[in-house]
Amino acid sequence: MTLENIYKPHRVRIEEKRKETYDTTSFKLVFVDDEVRERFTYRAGNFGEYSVFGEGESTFCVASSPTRQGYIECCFRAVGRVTKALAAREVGDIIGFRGPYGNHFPLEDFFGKSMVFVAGGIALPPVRSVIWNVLDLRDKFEDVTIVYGARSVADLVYKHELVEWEARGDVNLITTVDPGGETEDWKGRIGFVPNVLKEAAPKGENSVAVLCGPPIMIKFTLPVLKELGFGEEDVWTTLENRMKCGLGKCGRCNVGDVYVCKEGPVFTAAQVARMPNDF
Amino acid sequence: MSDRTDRIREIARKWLADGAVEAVVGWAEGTLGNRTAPVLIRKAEEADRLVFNEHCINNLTTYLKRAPVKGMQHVGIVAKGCDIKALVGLIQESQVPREKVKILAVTCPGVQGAGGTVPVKCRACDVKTPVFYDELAGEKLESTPDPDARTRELEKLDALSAGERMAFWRKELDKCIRCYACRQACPLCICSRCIAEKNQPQWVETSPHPRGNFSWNLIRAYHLAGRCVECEACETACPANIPLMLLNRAMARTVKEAFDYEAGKDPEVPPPLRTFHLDDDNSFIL
Amino acid sequence: MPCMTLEATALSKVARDLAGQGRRLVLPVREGPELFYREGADPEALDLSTLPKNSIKEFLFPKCERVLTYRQRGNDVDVEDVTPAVGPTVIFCARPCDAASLPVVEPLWNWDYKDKFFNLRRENTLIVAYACRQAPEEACFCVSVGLSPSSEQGADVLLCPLDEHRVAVKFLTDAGRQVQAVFEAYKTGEADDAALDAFSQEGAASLAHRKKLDKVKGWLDTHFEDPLWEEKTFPCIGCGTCTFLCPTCHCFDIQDESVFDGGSRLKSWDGCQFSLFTLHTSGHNPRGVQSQRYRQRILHKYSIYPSKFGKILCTGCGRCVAHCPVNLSLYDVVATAQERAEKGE
Amino acid sequence: MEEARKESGNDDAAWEPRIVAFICNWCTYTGADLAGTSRMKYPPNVRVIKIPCTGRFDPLFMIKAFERGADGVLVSGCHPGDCHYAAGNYNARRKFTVFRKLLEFMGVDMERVWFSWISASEGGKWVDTITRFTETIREKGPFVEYREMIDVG
Repeated sequence: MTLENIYKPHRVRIEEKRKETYDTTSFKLVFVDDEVRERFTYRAGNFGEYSVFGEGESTFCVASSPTRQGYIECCFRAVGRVTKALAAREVGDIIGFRGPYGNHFPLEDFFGKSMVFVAGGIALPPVRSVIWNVLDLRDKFEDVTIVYGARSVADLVYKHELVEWEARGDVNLITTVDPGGETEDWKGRIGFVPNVLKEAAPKGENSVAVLCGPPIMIKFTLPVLKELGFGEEDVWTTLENRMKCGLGKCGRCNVGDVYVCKEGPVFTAAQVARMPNDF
Repeated sequence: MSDRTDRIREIARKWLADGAVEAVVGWAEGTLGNRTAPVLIRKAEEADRLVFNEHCINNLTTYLKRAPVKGMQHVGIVAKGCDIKALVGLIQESQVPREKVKILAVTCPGVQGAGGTVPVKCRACDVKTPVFYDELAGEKLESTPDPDARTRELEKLDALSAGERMAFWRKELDKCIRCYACRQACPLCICSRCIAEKNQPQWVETSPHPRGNFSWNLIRAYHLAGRCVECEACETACPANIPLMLLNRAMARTVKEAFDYEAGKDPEVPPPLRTFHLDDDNSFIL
Repeated sequence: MPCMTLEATALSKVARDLAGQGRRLVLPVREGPELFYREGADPEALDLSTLPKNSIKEFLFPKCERVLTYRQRGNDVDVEDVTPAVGPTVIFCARPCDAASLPVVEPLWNWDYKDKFFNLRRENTLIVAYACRQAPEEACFCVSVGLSPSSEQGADVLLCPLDEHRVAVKFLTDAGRQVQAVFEAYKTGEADDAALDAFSQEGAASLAHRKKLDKVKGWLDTHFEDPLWEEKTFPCIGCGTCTFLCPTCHCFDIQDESVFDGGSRLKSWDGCQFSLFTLHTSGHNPRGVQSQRYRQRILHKYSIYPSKFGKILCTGCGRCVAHCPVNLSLYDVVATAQERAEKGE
Repeated sequence: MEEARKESGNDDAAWEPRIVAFICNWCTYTGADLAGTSRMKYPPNVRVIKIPCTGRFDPLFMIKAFERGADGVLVSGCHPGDCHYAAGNYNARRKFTVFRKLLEFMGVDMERVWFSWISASEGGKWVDTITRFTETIREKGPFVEYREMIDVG
């Protein structure tokens, strides 16, 4: 029996690098191996292990849409040893990628519904994958609303795409920053995401909400969604637990008997509510 | 031993009843015949759970660095003479305010090591009757320390060549699994984030291979130089049976020879690596 | 069915012969006050007086294993796969609780993603288990998790020391039967079923005082928040000795370690008792205090793993009880859970 | 790994003593500079790492040097009484005292670990120290005992 090495990453080349904020970087990555590049598929919500050899691996989602083949994108904040090393890499450099891992958003189930995306700060990338997936299949969905907030204008990621979404007639984009985080020329809202969402009041009927952000934002946004008429089964989120292997073996990502790396990271609010308080 | 147990319970009960302490850390019956278990007594009526016998090997002062004891204003601690030395170190290094801790000292004829052996610290014990405490339980005992108990094993290693010594340590340290039980058990390993857990930059490699194991064990011993009170908690906790105390005792010997200092004796004296003399040994420096 | 017996003194010779056929030999030997399973030890040093302090885990899932090597070349990098040089191995006189750990962890290493490192070692390892006539340690509780001192789980060959001198040999798998001839060379007699039954009963009787833990999972599933966790775990110093000595604990870390431009990616033992294990980069830690980490260990063994794989992640070897430096007994905790469940608490 | 060894000078065939010197910014570094500007010659086997003061020296620096293939390590700073920060070198001397004894006890040959005080004006002493240290290491050969540990991982 010859088994492949499940810990061995693919080599990927950094095709584009963008400094999203003072501490956040995004990459467009292309598989070096032609065969892998052609064979590689994934779904919105999947994640991967990104490595800088000599520093280690870091876990984050694939931020691009599976409708766009041949490359993947990712976006991360340089905080730890690996992410700092990643951020120091330049266009043309080779890094490692293992994946895709985990489950995904069941996009087909959302066909014919309105989509509401709610994201805070660095949590836009996982939502972005779904957003582009939806926008690339725009006629299969009803209304699309995006509420994106951050502590300050400087903390908003994918600013160039916010402009693009803003310009589209078929997307209702609402951006907001926390009070005090605005700049003089800021044209978006000022206020916390839950309040802004409440004002925007997208209808909850025949709608799906995709919600990602810091725990405090999630905590106050869930009641707002409930008020708007979203059922717990129609609110989707991703759990971002610490992981090492991504393969259901290393033992650190579980919440109760849910292995986030295999059964997640995508869950409905109803599923999360059933989990023990081990986040 | 049973009268010591009675006396410990009596004092603990009084302290708790008077509100002099929020809790008392002591030993209770263990779940195995040859063990006792650390216990936190919060109520006077629970004081009868406390025991003292030859299986009270744990140095309970290690709980001073952990929740919930760390957050308490006043805490009682049952301690043998050897354990109190660690407390002296903690007070000396301003880790624990003296007034926070009420020391319930117990005279100790010696505890039982692994497999019923007599630990080196007991053979070398000079504090069968503790000298630094608030209350003393048990009749006073005379200490009869074996003067060579601590150095006998060291001298065997001294007699080897450098290469042989490295081979010895290479073999012993290959057993290390990097669980850091040594650090966790040690009352004087007080860093909130250990050097072995820092990775930017990563000075000590965390994987249990010879390179990382040598570096870790060396720096652990070094960070305890002039501080280790030889309570043997690290060696007792080590699941791989590495003779960690050889390193600690070698350091203690150096500190004694070079600076005439012994750890855990006097809370007023500055620790040897936090001070210096103009006429310290300079002979090894060109 | 009757099985062959041999003299206890012949065991070292059998070990030597098995090694002589080109196998890496692992067997229990004495080191100081305790026994350890060691690779390459002298077969004559075979010591069966009690349960070794380490488990056989390290011979199938080493404490530190290279999973790939890399070398940076300018902005490119060469990544090389690693296949461990694993030859045939015999673990001789593994205790039944150690042998039984293998079928427990096998599904973990193979669900969806197959870990070739474990599997390569597993395929190459022959387990000659040595049943316990009586529970060797005060901390033993294999009967509580559905095993026994003469359990055949995970063993290719089972040795049953019927008395001081006679050892009955059962060949349980094809791999075991393939080495039958090695044992036959030292055959001195036969033992009948009655003798083997009596042997099993003697072993089980020595642990008659241990509880069945059949209600633990139900209790755990409804008592995630319970004062028990803080009460019981005060002594815990988070040293992880329990996880590292455990035959079934399998958590690991992945780290890169380099010398200049080249290096290795290493998979090393890790454990749920360490605060860094689950610490997020943000500083948030889902299991920030020791009682939560201890609870995780119990839950993983007695609730999570059974939910996922249908097996308790514990073989009752009692190492975590015997070697806990602060005498925090896992058995005591789960037995308390069982008692509370029985009382309907 | 083979190539890494060659590049890093750890290849035995082409072996040259590899010495790492941790030297203080104020005295020894200036002394070494003086040796250079005075065109004094000394073996090129030393890799200098400047530290602000010997008081900044951490034993892990030395361990890292050995982990990266050093055959000998020198730590050098201001003479007692001359420390730019008043007492850094006195504190350092205590650390050296215990650390070298620990290294010795763990089997590191003390001839591979040198300490010196070299002032800004002692270019000659720097040259002499490096020359003698290099020769000592050359006689002893590569630090194979430590390198055996390095190769793992």
